[in-house]
Amino acid sequence: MSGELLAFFILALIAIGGGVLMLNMRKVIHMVVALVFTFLSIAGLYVLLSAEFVAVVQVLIYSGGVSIIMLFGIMLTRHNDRSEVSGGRLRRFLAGLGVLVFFAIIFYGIKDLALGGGEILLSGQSQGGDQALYENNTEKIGISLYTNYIIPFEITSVLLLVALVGAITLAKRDEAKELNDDE
Amino acid sequence: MVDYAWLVPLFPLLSFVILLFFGQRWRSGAAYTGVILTFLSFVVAVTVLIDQIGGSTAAVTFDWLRIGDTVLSMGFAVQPLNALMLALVAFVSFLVQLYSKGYMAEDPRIGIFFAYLGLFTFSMLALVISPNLLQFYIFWELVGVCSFLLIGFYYYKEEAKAAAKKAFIVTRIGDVALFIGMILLFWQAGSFAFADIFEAVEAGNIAPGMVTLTAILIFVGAVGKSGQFPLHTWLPDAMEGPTPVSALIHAATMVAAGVYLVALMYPLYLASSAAMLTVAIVGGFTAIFAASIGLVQRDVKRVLAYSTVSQLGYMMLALGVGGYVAGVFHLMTHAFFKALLFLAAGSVIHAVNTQDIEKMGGLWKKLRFTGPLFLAGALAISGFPLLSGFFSKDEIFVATLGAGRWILFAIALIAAFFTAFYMFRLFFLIFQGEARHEEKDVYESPGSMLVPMIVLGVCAVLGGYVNTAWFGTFLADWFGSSTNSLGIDESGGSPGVTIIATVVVLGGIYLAWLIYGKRAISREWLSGRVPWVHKVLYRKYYVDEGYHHTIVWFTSGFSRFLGFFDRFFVNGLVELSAVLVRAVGGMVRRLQSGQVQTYGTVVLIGFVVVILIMAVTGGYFQ
Amino acid sequence: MDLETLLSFHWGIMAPEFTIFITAVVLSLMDLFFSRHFNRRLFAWWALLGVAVAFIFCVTEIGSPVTTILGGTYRLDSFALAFKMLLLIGAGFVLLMSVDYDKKGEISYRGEFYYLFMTALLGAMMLTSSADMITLFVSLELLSLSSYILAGMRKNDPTSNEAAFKYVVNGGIATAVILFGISYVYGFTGTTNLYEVNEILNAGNANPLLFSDRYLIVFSFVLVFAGLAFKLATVPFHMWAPDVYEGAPTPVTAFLSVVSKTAGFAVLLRFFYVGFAQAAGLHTSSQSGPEIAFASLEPYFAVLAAMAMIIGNTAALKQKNIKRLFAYSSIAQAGYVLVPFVAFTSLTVGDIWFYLMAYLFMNLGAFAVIQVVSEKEGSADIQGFAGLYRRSPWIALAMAVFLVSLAGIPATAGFIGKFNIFLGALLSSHYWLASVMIGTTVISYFYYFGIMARMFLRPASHPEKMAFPLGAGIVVCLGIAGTLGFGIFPNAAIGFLHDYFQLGNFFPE
Amino acid sequence: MSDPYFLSILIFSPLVGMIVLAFMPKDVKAPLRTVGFLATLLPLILALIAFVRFNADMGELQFVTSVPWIEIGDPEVTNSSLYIYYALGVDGLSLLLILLTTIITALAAAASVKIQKEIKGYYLLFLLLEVGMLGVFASQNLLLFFVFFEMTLVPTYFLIAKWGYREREKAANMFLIYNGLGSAVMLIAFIVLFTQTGTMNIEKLQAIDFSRLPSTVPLAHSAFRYGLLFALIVAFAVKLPIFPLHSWMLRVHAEAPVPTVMIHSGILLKIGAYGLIRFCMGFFPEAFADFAYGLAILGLINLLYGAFIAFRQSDFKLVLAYSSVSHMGIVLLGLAALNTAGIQGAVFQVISHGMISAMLFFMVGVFYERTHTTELRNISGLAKSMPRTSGLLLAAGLASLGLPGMSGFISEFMAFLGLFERLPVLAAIGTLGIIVTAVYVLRAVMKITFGKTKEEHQSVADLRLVELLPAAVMIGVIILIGVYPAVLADSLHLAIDSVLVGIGG
Amino acid sequence: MNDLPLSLFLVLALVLFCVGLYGALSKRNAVIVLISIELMLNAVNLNLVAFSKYGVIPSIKGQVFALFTITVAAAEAAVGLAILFALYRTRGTVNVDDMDDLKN
Repeated sequence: MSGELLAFFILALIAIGGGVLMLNMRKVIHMVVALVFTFLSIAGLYVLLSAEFVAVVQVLIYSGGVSIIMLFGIMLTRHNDRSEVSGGRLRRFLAGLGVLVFFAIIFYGIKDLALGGGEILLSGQSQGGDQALYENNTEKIGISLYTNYIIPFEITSVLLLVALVGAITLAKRDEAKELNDDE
Repeated sequence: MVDYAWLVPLFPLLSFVILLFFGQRWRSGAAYTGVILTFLSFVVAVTVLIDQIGGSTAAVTFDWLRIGDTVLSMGFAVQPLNALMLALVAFVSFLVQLYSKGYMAEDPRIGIFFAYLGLFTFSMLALVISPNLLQFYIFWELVGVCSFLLIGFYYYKEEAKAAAKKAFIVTRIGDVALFIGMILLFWQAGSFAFADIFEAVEAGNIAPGMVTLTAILIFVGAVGKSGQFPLHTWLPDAMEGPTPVSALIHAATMVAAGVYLVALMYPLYLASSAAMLTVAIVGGFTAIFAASIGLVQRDVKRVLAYSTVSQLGYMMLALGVGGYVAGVFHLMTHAFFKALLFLAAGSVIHAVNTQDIEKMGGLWKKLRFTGPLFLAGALAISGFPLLSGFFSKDEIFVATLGAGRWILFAIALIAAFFTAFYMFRLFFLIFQGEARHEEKDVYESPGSMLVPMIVLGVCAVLGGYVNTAWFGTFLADWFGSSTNSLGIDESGGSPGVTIIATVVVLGGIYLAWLIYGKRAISREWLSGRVPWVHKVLYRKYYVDEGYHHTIVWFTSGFSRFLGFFDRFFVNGLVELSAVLVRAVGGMVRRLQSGQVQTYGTVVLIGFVVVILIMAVTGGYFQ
Repeated sequence: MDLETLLSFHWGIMAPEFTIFITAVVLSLMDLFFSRHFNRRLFAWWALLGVAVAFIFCVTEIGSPVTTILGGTYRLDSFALAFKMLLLIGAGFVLLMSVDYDKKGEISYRGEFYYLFMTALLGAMMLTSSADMITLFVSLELLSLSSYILAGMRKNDPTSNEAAFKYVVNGGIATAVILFGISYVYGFTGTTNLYEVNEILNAGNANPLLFSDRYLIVFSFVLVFAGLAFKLATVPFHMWAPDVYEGAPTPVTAFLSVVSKTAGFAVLLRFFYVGFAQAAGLHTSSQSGPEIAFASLEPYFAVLAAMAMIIGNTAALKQKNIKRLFAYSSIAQAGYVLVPFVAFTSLTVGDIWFYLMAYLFMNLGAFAVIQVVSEKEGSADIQGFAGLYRRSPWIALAMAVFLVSLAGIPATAGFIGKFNIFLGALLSSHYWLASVMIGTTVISYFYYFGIMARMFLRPASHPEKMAFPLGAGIVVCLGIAGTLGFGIFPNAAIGFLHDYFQLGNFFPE
Repeated sequence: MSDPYFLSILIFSPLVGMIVLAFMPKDVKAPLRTVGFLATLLPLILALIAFVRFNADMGELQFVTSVPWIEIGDPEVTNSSLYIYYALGVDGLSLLLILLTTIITALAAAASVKIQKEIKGYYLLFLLLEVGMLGVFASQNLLLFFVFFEMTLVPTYFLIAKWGYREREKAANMFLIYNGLGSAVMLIAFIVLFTQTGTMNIEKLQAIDFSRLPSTVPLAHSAFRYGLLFALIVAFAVKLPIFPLHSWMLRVHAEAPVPTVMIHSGILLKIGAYGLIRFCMGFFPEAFADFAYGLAILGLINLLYGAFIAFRQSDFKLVLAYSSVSHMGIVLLGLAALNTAGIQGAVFQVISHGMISAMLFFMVGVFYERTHTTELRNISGLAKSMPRTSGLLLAAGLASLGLPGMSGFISEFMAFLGLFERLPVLAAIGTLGIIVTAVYVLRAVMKITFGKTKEEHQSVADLRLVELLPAAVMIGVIILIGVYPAVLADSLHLAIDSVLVGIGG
Repeated sequence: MNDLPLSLFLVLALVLFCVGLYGALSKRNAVIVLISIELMLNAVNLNLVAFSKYGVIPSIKGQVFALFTITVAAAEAAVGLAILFALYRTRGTVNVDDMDDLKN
């Protein structure tokens, strides 16, 4: 067993473990914390996949940003840790069943899928793909972002703006309204 | 003059149209309009008749309707038979209208009455001069409608209403048969024109079976119209109409149209012995059947009605056994004396305001004209020697015997006996004995009513002399001269038959006198012994009841069943599908629980089902 | 790729998008700097101006050749242009409606409303032009996120919040599902450009490797379809729609049901017909080799379309809330539009375009009426329409025209649209699908005429007249003009499409 | 007759009235009524002009218009572009039906004086309906036909649902759903025809012998043609209506306002017959001939079923409704005869029943206005207080039961004449219907007019002049056709010949 | 570089995706539902990055795509949470089961 494989298994175990724990925890906070482990281990897997930059981003945004605001969310909404209501069992069973079947079908297809690189060539593209992703990873991403993907990049910036404005608009306590009423 | 025969029906039509629009306001003017115009029509008819006897015929047609390559035409034709009918109808119609002027004088709806009479006269005359079966059928139906309208003239009387309806429907059954027969003939002969049809029949272009079938179908039509068994039930009920109507339509003219039809289509019948036999048997049976019912009825008009049915049976019998001239001859004489009888009965009813003969009596003195005229009519219909009925009936007997139909001959004799009996039963009960009526003042009818009766009386007495074995067979010669194809060969008189018939008739009269005149025999003699016979006769053999419990009951039940079927099954299917659609909608709504995770689950399940099916059917798991 | 290369692209073809983008930015700045007392309602007209300018840019682009920027991340072809024009018209209508929306001022963030609206429109427009899955995804998310927020704009109203939340949860799952599918597509092709995807997957190439994985490829496309179907609200991915439509502010509902849906169809068409249709399908026959994937999926899509029509139309029968009713109605309408998608012929794209155009006019017209009536009544209960004819005969008449058109009765654009769809379906021998469509159309008569019965036959609960505000009035008038105009002279649109657009250039060479 | 605008003007001439009405105030009842009525005279006059100008000896369409309307398919993509045309034109059959439409509409407009509420809206819908009906008969393009066909749906729905009797909305819904389904099936059939032949022109389609099409076209196979014909028959069966698709029609007849029922049973039902002749028979002559026996049986069922049920109805309107079912059976029988006489009979029946049922329902309206009931048990002996009305009712009843001298007879006669040639046994059974018809018509009519007059109806007023005139016109037309049928037959025969050419009869 | 089998990553991603999906469909707390969706998106990212390296044509595109996804997911989380706050303010609960005012 190579080191990589070992690393993979450990990380995978943590990731899945985090997910499963999330499903089974009682306390909401614990659930989020469990997921943080998953996010972190996924970052680790990115490193294994020669995507250092993505890994860093993953750590920053997920483990840092998203998890934190989720925690805030939980705090602010004061959930009285009452565990699951007894109703809706059938629905959960069906959901579980659906998920399982979905898993089974896709799993059957990918369980020994291997795509050899470069066997299929585009008519206009002669190079067999970029095999060395880990070399200058960040630079490559940067170049790609600012050339080919400049348009989605810009759209993403608008999207972030939208999210920002939206989040403020919706989450803000409404004092403006009272002011309006004074007019 | 024959070329102007189309004028004959036109005058009454004019009368109808005028009276329809103005009749209500005119009242007495309406009567004059009707009478005068019909008289004009009669005059023309007579000239046509004379012309035709002189040998001229006419056949004029014009295109009426084009069906693809076939052209249906309308027009008129004049031959001996219909020239005679033309004059006869116009004559009787004129007389009856004259009579009605007095009879209906009090009725507020006299305008409508004369309008109807005008329409009827028009239709009947147009029927008579039809050159083709289709036109014939059209007017055949129209006279039926007029009959219906006039029977229901007293619309507020439930009986009149029922009678009118019955008349229409029962005759319509016959009409439909005629309709079928007519169309079948058309497809066989390629034309509705009588001439073409007869040509095809003679040329043998029509299969014998088809000839018989069509002949019988047409005969069924005649049965309906002429009140022959088993479609006779409407005719007695039709007496709910005003009496002049009974005289004109239900005695003299329209009901005779059935006989006329058979006579008209005679070549067809000659080609099928089965059809001839059918006609003869139905006629003979009807003759005795109706006569027997007539024996016991209490309503004067009903007795006369059954008498009419019976006499029409005679005519059919005559035609059925090959006695063409005899049948037509009897038709003519019957028109005279039956019209006379009805008018006289009307006069009586007019006087005593009842139709129940048990409530009459002793009127001979009070109705100085009506009495003798009625007697003349009664004698004529009974076949009293030397009166018109005697000659025509005699010919029928001769013809029947000549055809070798012994049984029918016997039946006819018995019927003649019955006829004589019930006519004189009527006569004695009405005019003899003590007065049993409540009416204090009984007056003779006014002149406008009496004149037609007198004229008819004369005809009833003398009408027979146009065709007698003794004084010349004028009628037969005339018919024979123009229509050789009919194969008429009337054997002249037969003294033996004449004597037997005379004896029978006199016997009938004598028996009636014994019972009702002299009262030598108790009236309950028969009804006391075998009460059921009387009852059966009085209830007209329960034919009406029979129909009611079979055909009417079935129709009604069937339609009720269909009604339910329609309501619950056909409609139910519709409701069911609506319910189904709503059920689907309801299901969807129930799933839409508001739970966002349920939605997700539904989506997931849906999705998984899709790819599962895909995977399984696509051979993924291999 | 250097700056010169970047500058060498025809950025001008993006003028409509830029215009919308700039409008959004300007509006946001105005919102920021204008006094609180400034009536933010007037923003609508500014936004409208932007939309109009963008529309003019679109018009000037008519007839320009196919142009791509940056290796197909943005592609301008007739297809994109035709759909963009629909989106702009639709957005314009919604803006006009929104001027008069919410008289009571429940939406305290009206400025935000307008520029979020603009960004949503931007996302939708980009969707029609994206030939690259990354652009596609990001645009889709821009549209979605903006829509989530817009749906929750009436933040003091629990139903609005609930709608937004349901939308975001379902939408989030859908996004993940789409992405899951896209990730596999990327994996199997190594590219994100749809036209390249087409080239690689093309069954004609019969690549043995991809052939053996054809199931996964098909599944991945089904995943994408599922995600997109969520946007279109077709069965079984429709369940969010009634709740969200009911809870969202009316103009937003109108936007979702028309603009967002139109964009969804545009992207669906491009994704499937361009990216995927030629891939190897599930079944193979010894004679003709593997069938194409589209053929294998066709029956499934057909069933989904049929279910959308059946479920949408039957569930609408008993609705009491007019917006909810229209949600189901729009589910059914989406089902109708799926029919030509399934029954692929040379007419498909034109048919879908025409139907969506007709749908735009009639549905937005109807929503304008709904908005005004439900505002006046204070509830969206269908009972509010009772006796509308007495209170405002012209509006009732206009609504009747819209309803008749939605029901697909002739002399309206809705009929011509349906007719085209039938024609396509029957041309490709989809007899049962056409039958389902027409059968459910008849079922739809029940509820469309039910509304009409209320308007015309029932007494009004209170008799006062109903004045019609300007913005909504314009929408209604234009809606009528479009519905009847294109119903009676359909060639005005069809001929225009045929003469000035080459829809064929949407397909790969 | 090459006046390309004439038919368009005729069809859309009611719009003139609609525009005038639209600008009139809502509450001036009498002027609205007057304008509404006058507006129906314009198409009537135009139709009469068309009738006069029509050349009965020319075997082709007249007053033809053809303008490209909808382009199908992008020429760039499909390499070929098809057009659907706005095509109008009339032959004898269409023309007669147009004339019938204008006459009955004018009469119904006259009968509409009893409408009290929302007069303006009423007449607007009414005139819109007329546009639809005229268009249906003048269309020479299937899609156009369909457009006009559906255009009749909406106004009729509202006319029923708004101005009808108690259960009007339910009736209107049923009307809508049935007719919607029928037209849906029809549309599918039309489009299938279009997809396989590339044309929607009625004349062209009639000229195409489908069996000669290349065998790759499904239409070339007889089974496919049977299917398509069946669909078309179902579509028109709903309209006609043919058992068991008739239940909607009963409700409509029972609940709709009188003028609407006049139009409905006078014209709208006739579209079904028109469709059967023009499309079913015209497009699929051989297949139709193979179906003829089945159709004859259906016709027989209609005839007897309707008649027998009518016999027991207690509501006069329902009697008439079932009577319509029954009479439409004769249309089917005539068509099933597949010969000139039969088809001519069917067409005559269409027109004749149009007039007769319009008249009967008109009389129903008159009675209802005065007695406020149509239940047979509540009315009797009205001949006393309303002699003219009763007389006219009786006349109409007699016409309905096929009395010679009136139009009903001619049609029945010809239909049976035709049928006896082909299917004598069925025809013979069918004649039973003639008897039953007499039974139920007389029962109902005599129940109303004959018998004792009810206390409360002793002094109801007889016909007013405004009522008398329409009734007189109707009975006049009925008698005119009955006495001189050539007035219709002459302009018909070429149209019928052209239908029959395909059948080879 | 020693290659790990692609399928390992894919299976892992699939597992995470399924866990996330199940969580989103079954958890009662709205926050957890949102975070489950994030987990699903993460799984997708894993896919993308794995394909970026081991796909048919290895390329940087996958990583770029993943970056976009992460950004979008974060924005989505923020918006989702904001909506949840608004909802919580008017409704007083974050239990998904209670959010069923809109139904049928």
